[in-house]
Amino acid sequence: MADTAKSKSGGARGNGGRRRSRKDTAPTIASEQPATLLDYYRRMLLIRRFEERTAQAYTQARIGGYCHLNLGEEATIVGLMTALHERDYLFTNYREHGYAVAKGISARGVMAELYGRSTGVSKGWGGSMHMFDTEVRLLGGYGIVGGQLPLATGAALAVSYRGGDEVVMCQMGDGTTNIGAFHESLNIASLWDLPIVFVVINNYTGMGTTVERASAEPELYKRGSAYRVEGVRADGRDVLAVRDAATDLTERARSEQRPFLLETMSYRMKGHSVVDPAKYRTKEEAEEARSNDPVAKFESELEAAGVLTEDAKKEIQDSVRAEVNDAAEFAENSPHPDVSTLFDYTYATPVANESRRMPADPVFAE
Amino acid sequence: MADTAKSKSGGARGNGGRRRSRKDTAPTIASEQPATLLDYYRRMLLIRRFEERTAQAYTQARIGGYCHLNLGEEATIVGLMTALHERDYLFTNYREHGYAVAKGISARGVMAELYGRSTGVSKGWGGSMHMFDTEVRLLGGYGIVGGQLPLATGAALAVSYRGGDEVVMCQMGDGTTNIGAFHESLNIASLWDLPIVFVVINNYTGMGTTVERASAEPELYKRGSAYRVEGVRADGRDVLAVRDAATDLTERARSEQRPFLLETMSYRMKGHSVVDPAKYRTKEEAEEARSNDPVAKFESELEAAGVLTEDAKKEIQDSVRAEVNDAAEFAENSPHPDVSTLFDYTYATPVANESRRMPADPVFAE
Amino acid sequence: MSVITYRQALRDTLRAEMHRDENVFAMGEEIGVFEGSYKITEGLLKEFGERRVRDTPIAEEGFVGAAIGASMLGLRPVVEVMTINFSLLALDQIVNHAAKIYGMFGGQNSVPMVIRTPGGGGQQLGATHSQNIELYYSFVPGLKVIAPSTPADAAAMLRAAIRDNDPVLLLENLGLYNSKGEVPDDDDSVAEIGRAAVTREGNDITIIGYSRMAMIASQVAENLADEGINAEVIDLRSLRPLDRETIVESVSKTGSAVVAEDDWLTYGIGAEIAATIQEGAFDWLDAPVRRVAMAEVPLPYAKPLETAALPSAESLTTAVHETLRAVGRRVG
Amino acid sequence: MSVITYRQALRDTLRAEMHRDENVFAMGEEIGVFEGSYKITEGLLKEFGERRVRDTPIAEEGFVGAAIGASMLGLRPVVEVMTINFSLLALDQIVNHAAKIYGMFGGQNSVPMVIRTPGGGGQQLGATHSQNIELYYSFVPGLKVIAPSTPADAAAMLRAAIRDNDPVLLLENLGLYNSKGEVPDDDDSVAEIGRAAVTREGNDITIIGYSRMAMIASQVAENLADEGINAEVIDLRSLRPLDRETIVESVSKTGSAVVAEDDWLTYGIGAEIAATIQEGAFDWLDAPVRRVAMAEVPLPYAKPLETAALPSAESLTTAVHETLRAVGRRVG
Ligand SMILES: Cc1ncc(C[n+]2csc(CCOP(=O)(O)OP(=O)(O)O)c2C)c(N)n1
Ligand SMILES: Cc1ncc(C[n+]2csc(CCOP(=O)(O)OP(=O)(O)O)c2C)c(N)n1
Ligand SMILES: [Mg+2]
Ligand SMILES: [Mg+2]
Repeated sequence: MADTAKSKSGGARGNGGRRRSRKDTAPTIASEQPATLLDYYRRMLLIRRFEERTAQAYTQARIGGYCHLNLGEEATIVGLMTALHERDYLFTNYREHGYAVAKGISARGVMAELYGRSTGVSKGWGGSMHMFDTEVRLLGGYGIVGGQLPLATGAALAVSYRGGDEVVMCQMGDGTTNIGAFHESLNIASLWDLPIVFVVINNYTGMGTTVERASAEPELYKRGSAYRVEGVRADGRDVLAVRDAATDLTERARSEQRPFLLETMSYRMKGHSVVDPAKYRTKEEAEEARSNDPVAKFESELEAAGVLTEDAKKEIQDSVRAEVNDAAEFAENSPHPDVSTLFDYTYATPVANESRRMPADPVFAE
Repeated sequence: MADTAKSKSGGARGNGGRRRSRKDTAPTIASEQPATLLDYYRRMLLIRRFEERTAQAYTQARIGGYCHLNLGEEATIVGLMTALHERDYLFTNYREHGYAVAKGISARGVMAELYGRSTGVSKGWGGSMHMFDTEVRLLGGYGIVGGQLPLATGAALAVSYRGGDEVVMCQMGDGTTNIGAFHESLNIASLWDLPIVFVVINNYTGMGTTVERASAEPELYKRGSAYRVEGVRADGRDVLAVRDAATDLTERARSEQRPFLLETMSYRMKGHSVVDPAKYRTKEEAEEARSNDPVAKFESELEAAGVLTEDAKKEIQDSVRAEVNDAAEFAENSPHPDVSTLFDYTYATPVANESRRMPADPVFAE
Repeated sequence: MSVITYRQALRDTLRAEMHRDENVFAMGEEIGVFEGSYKITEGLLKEFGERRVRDTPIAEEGFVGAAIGASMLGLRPVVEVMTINFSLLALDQIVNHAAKIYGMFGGQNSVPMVIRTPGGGGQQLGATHSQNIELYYSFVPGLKVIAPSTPADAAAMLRAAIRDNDPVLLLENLGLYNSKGEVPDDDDSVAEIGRAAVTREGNDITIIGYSRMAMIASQVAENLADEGINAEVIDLRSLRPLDRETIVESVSKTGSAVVAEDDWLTYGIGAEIAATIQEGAFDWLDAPVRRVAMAEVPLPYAKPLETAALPSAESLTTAVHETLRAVGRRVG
Repeated sequence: MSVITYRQALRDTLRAEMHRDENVFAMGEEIGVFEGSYKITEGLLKEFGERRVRDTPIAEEGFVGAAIGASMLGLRPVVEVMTINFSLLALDQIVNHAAKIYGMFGGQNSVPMVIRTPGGGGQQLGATHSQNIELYYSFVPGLKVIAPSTPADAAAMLRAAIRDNDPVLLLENLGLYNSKGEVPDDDDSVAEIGRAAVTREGNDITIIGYSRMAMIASQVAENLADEGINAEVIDLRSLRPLDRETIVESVSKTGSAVVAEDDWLTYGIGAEIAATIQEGAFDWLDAPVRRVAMAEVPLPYAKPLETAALPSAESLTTAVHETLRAVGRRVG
């Protein structure tokens, strides 16, 4: 309930959209294993470079459709994915390239999907918004705002029905908390005691509509109160804060068999999608974003703490760049799906009289 | 927000579904004008007798379709309608016969609608679930659970858009608080500061599903917290408590131009609809309902207070019975809509090529 | 063989499938404690308990979507949507999710779920509760839509739907629940989705219907026989996929056809049937394909208006007579 | 006359109507600060302010329903639903409320609102963002559905929709927003809803399309002219009501027809067109009515698959050639 909801570092947001993280309550770099920190740094940097390369490929028309990037959400993603076990399930919205990579899909598989190639993780059928991999248990990438919530709730129902010990994580954006599916899903998850953590990536806007102009209760983690779902807020630009909050809630979901709501506060560093110049943003906002770039900040913190040496930094940057280049090359050189496969995925169980007409064909083939 | 929500008489419900009203905090009979009290009594009794007659007519097949009665909700309805001004708008669900009468539609108009006659308030096109009268500003009677919420919110938007001082009241059942439209409507109403009071008639069940088995936060008035909408709970079987809570909120909605949420605690005295034997109810529940019959209770309270004399009681009961009989006769003797009117209400603006085909007609009339 | 109602056939089959496969479970509004708005699930909560017979909140989008998600992990939910009118609230989950998940992700994950829901007017339920909108599902690739018209088909088709790995919408009808028919005892046969049935052979004209109108079509055909008119009757049974061959084969023989449908005429199911016939049996068609359907209005509550607006044995008979006249045959 | 884009025509008209009538206002997701996902409402927030240009939360059911409710009190909301795919979430409000309120309550209260929404595939948006589901609205009595294919029609039809007292869905198309055409300057003419237009006269065959496919149909007809094929082109313009007379009159003259539609074939809009033609022009029809439509799959993202699945000038031309051959005419 709202009154029991604990506010982790991140705190409330001022109307200008600035936010300060109360470092005193946050976990410290000093108390972490250097290797762990470097691993986080590497994974955050991979997402950053991957998305930059994606933007480039999009402007070069190697990628089509809509293309939403995770720039500015790297710490959130790595923190969340660190909290999940391999057996845990993940459902996300369409802004999921980074999640796909961080959950364990190869950069090649994700980039090839963006290029629409048959080597893509969804065989080129899904594209940017629809990454899916049964193996790593990322059960989609969904483009309909809120569409993933009932599905994720159902996945948690299946886990509970079977008495399994997996947890489902359901990611969504701030604007998504205003749609009916949010209400119906949280109510059902709480009513049926399902092991699921709903994560709201509060990046301060929908497309251009701010949280304050879309949500009558802008402190989104408090919205769990209408379902007796405990809500927590964390600083989404602090990988350690996100990791700890997410680990706490996923493990409680697992042991208590209850749903939880986690809100992470971050900032979208570019437009809503690659084509959006984000003219509606003020200079101050853009400046605030730059000066709080989660990757740059973590990098300098690690350097200051002596964890990230010049050599280590160079090694990591080179290997990340190499991985991204390799992914792009792989995608570029992968085959396009063959038109003969057009009717391969309409039904899982073959059925009589299924239509396999091409646009110019008559209804009755000669 | 939940923590600021004041709980008026009614209090929290025990798991058995029993509820006690804390009379100490409730307004007292002594402090009311006898004439006022007798008027409430008369109107409550009219709803009671009207619904009993409706049930009878339904079993005699004079009424078709679904038929949901207000038995047990008489105090709630009279309390709510007393709080509204004539110019205020009302939207309800399908359990609305009593509201229609209490908002000012003649018993004749409502009964004729139930009989499906052209003299019915909706000309026989709506039936039990779809009472509507532009004059008295009852803007429907809706059979889709939750369907009235966005509509009522929009009506409040129109009032606000024009700077009017009307208030919109939107009635719904407890089970309706679990559907997406509830979430989307309360959020929009709060976000846009609309003058609307959402009223949840908590009669303890949906059809047979109890509040506890349907709503993860069973104290429904607290659900406003997710939208910063103040919630209040009142004893729905106490006409004075409902009147005062509703008057307070409607006037605040008018002056503050804000939405509010009112939950009234009552009990459905019969099945979900006339055809439902309500086998799923326990003896205790049925007994509790009978012993707390709002009409009987109010009657004995007025008698004890010396407000309701034997003569007055007889006069009121006779006139109510007469009014109901007159309504039934009127309905019985009213004409059925003529088949020639079948295509009269598809469009308000006439349009070329509109289909007026009867089932046996060819597409192209000779 | 025993003679049971359509309702009983559905209940017996659901019950048997739940015994057969632990992954099969039922969910929907008021199916447990209330035992179902139309009592299809009567007794199931007592027998299987709350884990497998779940009363849901009133949240069509939420619980239908939850069923889809549960099926993605291999469960086989059988969801009851109280009437097809309410399914509009779950349409996004059904059309944009259930129907898309298998294809959109390159065939990685199937969605083995069933949605049971009744359509049907004629109960004086008014404009929002009397619609026949199976079209909304029949139009969508990725979904399978079946519409049994007899107790035997209800059983064999529900069995097929539950065992199929794709999302299947099984269309029921308020007007069929109490209809009776022979059903083989402890049968395990599975109907083939995508196949229509010639339920009556004849040479004079083809009458095509589905769900309640397939039943009406058979009755009409019997009466026509007394007039010496020998009608062939096709029960579509499957709306998606649509069995065009069976339709065209019949009309190529009879030379004329009338479609009987409970929905609105313009853009209704019958439009595709007529379009299919004119394309597939063009050279054999002796008269235009006529369609008997609901008048295109929000269905009024008042009985005389409702009755006039709905297709019936009478209106179907009229259309058959006029069609036969058009092919130059003398009729009553 | 000035040559402007379809987008500009919509914007100019909406702007002019808002100046003309204080009751007209715009609402929808991201139409204000963001100036519209497809920039139809660019500049309107600055000009009219937040009262009349409302950014809504992401809540299609809620804000479309709120527009319906506001219209019940006499306002004339023009709602933008970002793409028709998302309208599924508001379908209950549109079909069970907007379309029913006038009739269900005996004609007491009209619903003068407009829903503007684009359909269209071909942008590699994948299975859930590329659908053409205008059928869902065209099927429903109580709604009016119009689909302009030119800037001039976009202006005259939006004007008509705003001034009409019934709920009108105006179908736009992602593929048309940048198309250009002549539009009369400060025009106040109002298109008549329910009328199709013969956009090109011809005697050899009738090509019928709407929205983007009406534009393609005209292009195809021009190319066919070079081959000496004189095609008549009909732009349906109004899907509900449907102007059957214009269609049948044309086919009675040409003797054959091909329907071009962007949606799926089975049960699609074209089915009704073909059914109408076979019933209304039976004796004049020399060949079956062919339909060119989308392949029946969840539309894949990959370009080669998407391109193959969508109808095009090429596929339409092929169908026209084959139809003419069927009527015994020698073609390229
Ligand atoms: C039901 C639905 N409505 C509208 C859209 C269009 N749309 C795509 S993303 C978006 C904004 C979502 O904002 P948020 O939930 O905060 O996620 P973010 O993009 O910020 O990650 C909108 C309105 C959609 N995809 N689905
Ligand atoms: C969207 C939708 N789903 C289901 C139904 C069927 N139905 C009618 S009434 C009802 C129960 C509603 O309960 P509640 O909101 O508490 O109102 P009450 O009947 O108790 O007054 C249900 C499920 C419906 N009419 N609409
Ligand atoms: Mg956001
Ligand atoms: Mg209730």
